Amino acid sequence: MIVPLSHILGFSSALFVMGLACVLARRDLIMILIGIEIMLNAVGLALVGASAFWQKVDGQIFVIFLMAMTSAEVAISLAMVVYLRRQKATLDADAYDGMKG
Amino acid sequence: MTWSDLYALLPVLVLIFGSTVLLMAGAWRAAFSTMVAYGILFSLAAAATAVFHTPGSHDVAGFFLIGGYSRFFSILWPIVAALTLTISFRYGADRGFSGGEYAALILFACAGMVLLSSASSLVSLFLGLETFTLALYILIAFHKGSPLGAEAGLKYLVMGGVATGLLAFGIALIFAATGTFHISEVSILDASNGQFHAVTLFGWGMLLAGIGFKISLVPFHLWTPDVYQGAPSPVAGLLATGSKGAVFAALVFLLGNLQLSRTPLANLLWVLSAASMLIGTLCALRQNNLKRMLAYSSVVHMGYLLLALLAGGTSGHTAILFYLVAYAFVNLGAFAVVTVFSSCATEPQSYEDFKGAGYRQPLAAAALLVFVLSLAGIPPTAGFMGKFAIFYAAIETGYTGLALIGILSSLVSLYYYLRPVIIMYMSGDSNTPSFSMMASEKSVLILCLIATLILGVYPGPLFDVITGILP
Amino acid sequence: MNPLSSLPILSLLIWLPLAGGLGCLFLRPVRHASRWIALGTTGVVFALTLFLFITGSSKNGWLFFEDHAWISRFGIRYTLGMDGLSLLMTLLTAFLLIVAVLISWQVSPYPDFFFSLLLLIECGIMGVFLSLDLVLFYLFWEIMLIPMFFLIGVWGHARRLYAAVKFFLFTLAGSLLMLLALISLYLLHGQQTGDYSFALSALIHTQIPPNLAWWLYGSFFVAFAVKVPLVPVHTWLPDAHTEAPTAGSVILAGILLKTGVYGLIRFGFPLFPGPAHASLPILAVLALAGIFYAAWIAYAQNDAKRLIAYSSVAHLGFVILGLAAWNLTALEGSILQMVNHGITTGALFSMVGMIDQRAHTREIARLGGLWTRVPVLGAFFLFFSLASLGLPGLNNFTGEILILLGTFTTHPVWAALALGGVVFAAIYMLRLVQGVLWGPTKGDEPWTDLSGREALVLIPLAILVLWLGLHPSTFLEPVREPVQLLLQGSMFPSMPGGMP
Amino acid sequence: MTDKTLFLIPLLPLLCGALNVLFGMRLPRQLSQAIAVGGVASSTVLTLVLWPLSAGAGTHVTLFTWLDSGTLHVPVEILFDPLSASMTLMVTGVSTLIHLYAIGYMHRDADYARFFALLNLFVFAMLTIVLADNLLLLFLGWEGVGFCSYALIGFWYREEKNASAGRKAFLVTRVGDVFLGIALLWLFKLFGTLSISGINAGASQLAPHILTLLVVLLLLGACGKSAQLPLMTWLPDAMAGPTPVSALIHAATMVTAGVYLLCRLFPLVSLSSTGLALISAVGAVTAFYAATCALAQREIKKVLAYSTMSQVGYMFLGVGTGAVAGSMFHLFTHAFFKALLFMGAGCIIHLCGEENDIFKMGGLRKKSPLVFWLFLAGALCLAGAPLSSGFFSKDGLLAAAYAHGTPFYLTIYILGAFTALLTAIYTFRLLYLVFGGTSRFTGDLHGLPKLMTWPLIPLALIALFSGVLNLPEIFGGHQWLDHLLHAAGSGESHPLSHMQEWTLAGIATALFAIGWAVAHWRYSRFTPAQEKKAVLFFLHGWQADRLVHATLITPFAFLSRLFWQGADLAVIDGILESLGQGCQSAGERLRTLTTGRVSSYLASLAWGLLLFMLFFLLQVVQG
Repeated sequence: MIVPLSHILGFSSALFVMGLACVLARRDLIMILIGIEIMLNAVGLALVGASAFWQKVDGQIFVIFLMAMTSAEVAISLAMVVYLRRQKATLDADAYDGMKG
Repeated sequence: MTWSDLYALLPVLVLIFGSTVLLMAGAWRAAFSTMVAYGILFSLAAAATAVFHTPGSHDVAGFFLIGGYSRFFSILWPIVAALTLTISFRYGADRGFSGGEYAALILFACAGMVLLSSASSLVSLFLGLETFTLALYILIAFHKGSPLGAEAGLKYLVMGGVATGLLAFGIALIFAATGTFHISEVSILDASNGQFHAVTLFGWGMLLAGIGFKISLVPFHLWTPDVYQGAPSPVAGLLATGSKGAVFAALVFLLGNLQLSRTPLANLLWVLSAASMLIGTLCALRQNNLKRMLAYSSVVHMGYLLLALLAGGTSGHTAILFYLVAYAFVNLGAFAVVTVFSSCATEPQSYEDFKGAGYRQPLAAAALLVFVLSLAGIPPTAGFMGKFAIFYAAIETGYTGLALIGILSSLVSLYYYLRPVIIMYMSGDSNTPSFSMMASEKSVLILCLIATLILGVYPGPLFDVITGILP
Repeated sequence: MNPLSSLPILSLLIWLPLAGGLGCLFLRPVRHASRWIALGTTGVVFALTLFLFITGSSKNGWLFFEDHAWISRFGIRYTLGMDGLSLLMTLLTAFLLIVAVLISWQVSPYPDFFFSLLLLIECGIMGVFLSLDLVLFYLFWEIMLIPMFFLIGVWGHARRLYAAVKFFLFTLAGSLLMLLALISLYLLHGQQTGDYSFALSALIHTQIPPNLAWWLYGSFFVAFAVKVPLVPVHTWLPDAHTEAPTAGSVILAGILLKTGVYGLIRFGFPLFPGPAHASLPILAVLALAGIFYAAWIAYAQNDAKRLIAYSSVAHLGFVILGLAAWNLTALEGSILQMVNHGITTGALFSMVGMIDQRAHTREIARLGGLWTRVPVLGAFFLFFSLASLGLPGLNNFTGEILILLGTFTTHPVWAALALGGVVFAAIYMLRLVQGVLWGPTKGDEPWTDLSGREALVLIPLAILVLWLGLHPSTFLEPVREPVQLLLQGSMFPSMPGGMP
Repeated sequence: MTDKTLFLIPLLPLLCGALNVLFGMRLPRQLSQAIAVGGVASSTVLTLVLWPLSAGAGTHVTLFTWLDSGTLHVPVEILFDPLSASMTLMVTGVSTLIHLYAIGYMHRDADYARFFALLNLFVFAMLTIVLADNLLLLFLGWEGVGFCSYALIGFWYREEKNASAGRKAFLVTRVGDVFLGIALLWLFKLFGTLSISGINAGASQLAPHILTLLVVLLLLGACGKSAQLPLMTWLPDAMAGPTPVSALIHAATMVTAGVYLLCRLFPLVSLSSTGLALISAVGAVTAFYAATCALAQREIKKVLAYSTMSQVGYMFLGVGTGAVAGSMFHLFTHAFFKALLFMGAGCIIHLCGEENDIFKMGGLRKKSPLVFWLFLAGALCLAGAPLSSGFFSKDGLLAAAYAHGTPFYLTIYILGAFTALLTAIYTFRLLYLVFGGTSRFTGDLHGLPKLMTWPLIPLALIALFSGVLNLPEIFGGHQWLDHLLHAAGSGESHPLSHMQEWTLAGIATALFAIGWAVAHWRYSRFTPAQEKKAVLFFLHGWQADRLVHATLITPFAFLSRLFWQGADLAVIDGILESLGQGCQSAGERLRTLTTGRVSSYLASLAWGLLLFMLFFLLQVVQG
C-alpha cells in the first residue's frame, strides 16, 4: 500500500471535521446539506482506504451502499428544500423555530 | 445470496413487496382508506409469516442473523406498523394524505426496522437504520398543509443527516481498526488490538453518538420534542416505538456479548443513562403539550433501557425486550389517543384540549390514563413489569446507584404523568368537542389497552418467550 | 369441614370487588344500578368475611391459603394466605366499605365511576391484607393508590388536586424504595439458597449482612411509615383526609393507614428481625412524637375534618407505640387499636360529612349549637368523640390501655409519656365537640335529623364501639396465635398447593 | 338470690339511664322522671336488702372477663364490703333525694330526658367506682363520672360559658387521671394484676420508695377528681351546672371519689409515711386555701363550692393521719349537709328569680322560713356547731392529726383548726347576707315547687343527726363506723386521753363561737361597698386561673400554632414544596435549551460528541 492507512484516516478525519464545521457554522440549509455530504464522502474515503489496508472488499461494498443511500438522502433533502421554500420564503434553517421548549 | 437466504428474509420481503405494490398502485389514485387497508393487510401478512415461518438459525450473507431473535421483531414491528396504519384512517383522510405513498413508506420503514433488528453486521445495521430513517424523513413532513410538519421534517432531516455521518464515520473507523464489519468480531473491545486501540475507541464514540441521536439520549435529545410535536401523530407513534425500539434491538445484539460493565464504555453509558433519566424528567415537568411530554418521557425511558443494557446479561436483555414490547403498545396507544383527539385541521396542542375528556370520551380517556400510568410504572400495567425487570437487572449486576436515580426520576415523573389525568378527570367543564370514534380507532385503543393490562398482570408467557430467543 | 373450603375464597374476596367495579362501569346506562351493585358486592364480601370470622377463628395455622405459579421468570407466585390478623383486617375492610357505600349513596356527579372506584379500592386493600408474596403485595399496595387518587381528585373539596397529587407522590416515594429493597432481598436469598422466590415464607430465612439489612429494612420502613403515617412524613395525611370526599376519608383513615402498620407486622419485622428490633426505640420515639405533635396541631385546626385527620396521626402513634413495646399485650393492643381507630374515625368522618351536607361548612367557628337542631345526630357525634378520646367502656380505651399496660411492663417511661397524650386527645376532641355541638345555634333554617340511611350507617358503628369497648376478646382471640408466632420470629408454614 | 344480684345495684341506674337516652325524648315527662327516680331508688332498696352480704370481708362477685391478653386478665368484678357498702348506701340514698328534688327543679326545662339520663348514668358510674374491685373497672367509673360531670356542667350548653366550664372540669380532672393511670400501669407491672384486693394484699412487699411514688401518683389522681391543690381550679366554674348537679356531683359524691380511692387502697397507701404526710399536707393546705376563697365569694353556689373543696381537704387531711373511718365519716356527713346546702341554695336562687349574688339578697328569713330553717341546719353542720354532725366528724379528723403529736401533724392540726374558724366565718357570712337584715333584692319572689323543699326535710334531719354514726365515746357513742370500717384498714392509732379530747372539743366550740361573732359583727348590717384588692384576690381564687392561663394554656395554644404553621406547614411541607419548585424551575431552565433552532441543536450534538471524544481520549491516555 503506497499511502499508509494512518494518512488516509487522518485526511478523511480532517475532511469529516470540515464537513461537520460547515454544518455547524452555516445556517443556510443548502450549505448544511452540503456539509453533510462532505462528511459522508469522508466516510467513503476512510472505508476505501481501510478496505485496501485489510485487503477486503467489504469496505468497498459498503461505500457503494453508502453512495446509494446518500443519493436517496440528497433526493429527499432537495425535495425538502423545495417544500420548505414554498412554506416560508427562506432557507435559513434557524427561521424554522415555531416549536420550542 | 441464495434462495435459502431469501427464504429466511421472507417477512421483510413481504413488507417490501407490499410497499412496492402500494407505491405503484398509488399511481392509479386509489382511495386513501383502501391503500391503508392493504397496507395493514401486508404488514399483518408479514407478521403472520414471521409467526409461522421457521427458517431456523441462518446467517444471511454475514449481514443478517435470522433466528428467534429476529423473528421476534419481525412479528413485533409489523404489528406496530399495522397499528400505526389502523389509526391513520380518519387522520390521513382528513389531511388529504395520498394513500399509496403513506402506506408504502410505513411498510418500508417497518422493513428497515426489522432489518435493523436482525442486523449482524455494521453494514446491515447502517442500512437498516438508514432505510427507516429515510422513510421517516418523508413521513414526518407528510402533512403538506402543516407548517409544523415541515419544520419537524427539516429538523429531523438535518439532525439525522449529521447523525448518519457520525454513525457511518464511526463504522468506518472501526472497520479501519479491525478490518471487519461483523458484529461478533468488532465487539471485542479490549486493549489487545494494539496500535488501533485509539481508532477503535474513537470509532465507538462516533457510533454511539450517532445511535444516541437516534434514540435521543441526552445530550442528543433536543430534536425529539419538536419532531414529535410536528410529525403526524401516527407517525410520531411509529417514531417513538418502532424506530427507537429497533435501534435498541440492534444495540442488544451489538453490545450484548461483551461484558459491558468491564469496558471503558460502561462509565460513559452510566453518565448517559443517568443524564437521560434526570434531564428528561425535569424537562417534562412543565410541559403542556401531550406530544412534547411524551417526547421527553421517551428520553427518560431510553435512559431506563440504557440502564438495562448496561446491566446486560440475561436479565438485562430480557428486561429490554420486554420493555420494548410494553413500550410499543403503551406509546403507540398514547399517540393513538392524540390521533383520536385530532380534529380535521389540528391536533390537540395543550392539555387544555383534553379538559373533561374523562366524561365526554370515556374510552379514549381511560386508555390514556392507563397508558400514562404504565409509562409511570404503576401496577397493574405493563410499564410496572418492565420497570420491575429493569430494576431487577440493575440490582443484580450492582448498578444500585443508577437504579436509585431511576427510582427518583420515576417518582418525579409521576407528577407530569398525572397532569393530563388531572386535566381529563378533575378539572371540571369539558372543552372537548363531542365526536364519535371510528371503529378502527376504537379497536386500536382497546387492543393497546388490553395488551398493556395483560402484560401488567400476566407477563409470564412473554418473559418465557423472550428468555428463549435471546441471542 | 367448612363448606366454603372448596372455593378459592381468598381470591373471591379480592376479585369479587373488582368484578363489581367493572359491573358499575358497564351498567352505566341503568339508572342507580351502580349503587346497588356496590352495596351488593360489599355486602357479599362482608358476609364472606363474617362467615370466615365466625367459623374459622379458632383454627390453627393459616385459615385459608392459595398458591399458584404466576411469573416463573422471577419466581413470583400468586400466594394468598389468611391468618387471624388478616382475617380481622379484612373484616374491618369489608365492614367499612359498606359504610363508605352507604354514606355516598347520593354521590354526584358520576356515581357509577365513584362506586366502581370504591370497589377497586376494596380489591386493592383486600389484596394487601392477603398477599404472602412480596411482589403480589407490592402490586396491590400500589393498586390501592390510583382509585384513591381519583376519589380525592374528582370528588374532593377545594384543594383536592393538591391533596391528591401529594398523597400519590408521598406514598409512591416510600414504596419505590421498597421495590428496590425487595428485589435486593430476593436476589440475596436466591444467591444464598439457589431458590429464587419472592415468597415471604422463604425470604424470612435469608441471612442478611447487618449493614445491608439496615438499608433494606430502612426502605421497607419508609414505605410503611409514610402510610401509617409517622411524623415527619405525615403531612400528606391532613390534606388528603380533609380534601377527600367522606367515603374517601373513611377508607383512608379507617383502612389505608392500617396497611402501613400491617406491612410492618407482616413483612417488616419478620423479614428483618435484627434491625427491626434494634430500631424499636426509634419507633417509640416517632410514635410518641406523633402522639403529642399531632395532637398539638389538631388543637389549632379550624376545619373539623382536618382536626380529625390530625387525631388519626396521634392515634396511630399509639398503635406504633404498641409495636415498639414488642410484647404480647402491647401488640394485641396495637392490632385492636387499629380496628378501633378504623371504627371511630370512620364514624367521625362520616358524621362530619353528614354535618357538612347540612351546614355546607366544616369550619368549627361557623358550626355550633348542633344539639338544638339535630339532637340525634349530636348524640352520635358526642358518642363517637368520646370513644375517640378514650373514654373507658368505649372502644379506643381498650386498645390504648392494652398498649399502655403492655408497654409499661417493658418501657415505663414511654407508657407514662403516652398516657399524657390522652389529655391532649381530650383537649382537641372536646374543642371539636364544643365547637360543633354546644353554643348558640347559628343560622335558623330547619335541618332534618338523622335519616334512615344515616342511622343504618351509624348504629352498627355505635354497637361496634360498645362491643369493642366491653368485650374486645371477640376480636382478640383470632390474632393471639399470629402475634405469638410473630414474637417468636416465625410464621405459619406455607401450604403449597392451596388448601390443606 | 345469688350474689350476682349485687351487679344490679349499679346496673339498674345504667338501664334506666339507657332507657332515657334511647327513648327519653318520646316518653311523657312523668314516665321519664319516674324511670330515673325509680332506677336510683331501687338501687337504694337493693343496697339495704343486700346489706348482709357486706359482713366481714364482704362479698366478691365476677360478672365476665373484660380484657384478656397474655398475663393481663381484667374481669368485671365487684367487692361489696363494709366500706363500699356504706358508700353505696350513701350514694344511692342521697342520689334518690336529689333526683326527687331535680324533678321539681327541672319542672320547666324541656330537656328533662337528657338531664335525667345523664344523672342516672352518673349514678351508675359513681357506683362503679365504689363497688369495683378492679382498678381498671374503677377507672371506667372514674372517667364515666368525669364525662357525666362534663355533660351536666355544660347542660345549658347554649351559653358558651357553661360548655367551657364543663370542658375545663373534664380536662383538669383528666390531668389527674393521667397520674392515676400511671399508677395503675405501674401496679399492674408490679403485681401482674389489677385486682384491688390483690394489690392491697400484696402491697407490703414493695420497696418504700416505690410505695411513696405510687402514693404520690394516686394522690395526684385523687386531687384531680376531688379538686385539691393543685388541680382545683375547675370546681368553682363547675357551678355553672344545674343545682341538683352541684349537689349530687360536686358536693356529695364525685368530688369525694378521690378520698374514697385513697381509703379503698389504704392498705397500700398506709405503708408510706411520707405519702401519708403528703396527703395530709395537701388536704390541710387545700382546706385553708378554699376557706379563704370562700370568704370573698359573691355567688352563693361558689361559696358552697369553695367550702366543698375545703371540706374535702379535711377528708384528705384525715386520710393522711390514718383515720380512714374518720374521713369516711366526714365524707358522709359532708355529703348530707352539703347536698342539703346546695339544694337549699337552689331554692334560694329560684326564689330570687335566678339571682346568684348574695350581695343582692337579704331578709329571706322572713320571706321563706322553711328554706331558712333547712339551710340553717346545713350551715350549722358546716360551721361545726357543737353536737351537729359536722362538729363530730371534723373534730374527729383534727383530733387524729393532733394525736400524732409530731411537729408536722401539729402544724396540720393548727392549720385545720384555723380553717375551722374561717369556715364558721364564711358560713355565717352567707347566712347573714342571704337571710339576715333587710332585703336588697329588687323584684318579686317566685314560688317553689313542693318537690324542691320536701326532699330536704329528711336530708336536714339526717344531716343534723348523722353524728350518731360515729359518735365518740366521750359523748356516749360507740364509734360504730370505726368498727364497721376496721377491715378497710387504718393507720397506727394514737389514742388520746379523755382530757385531751374534751380540750379539743372545747377549742372547736370556741372557734365556732368566735367565727359566728366575727361574722355577726361584720355582716349583720351589711352595705355593699367597693371591694378591696385583697378581697378580689381571694374572690378569684388567688388568681389561680390566671396563673394556669399564663403558664399552661397560652403556651399550649402558642405551641399548637407554632407546630402547625411553623413546623408542619413551613418546615416539612415547605422543604418538600421547595424541592418540587426546584425541580420545576430546573426543568424550566433545561427546557430553554430546546430553543427550536436547528443550529443550537447541532451545537449541542457537537458538544456531546466532543465530550465523547474527550472521554475516549482520556481512556486512550490512561491506556
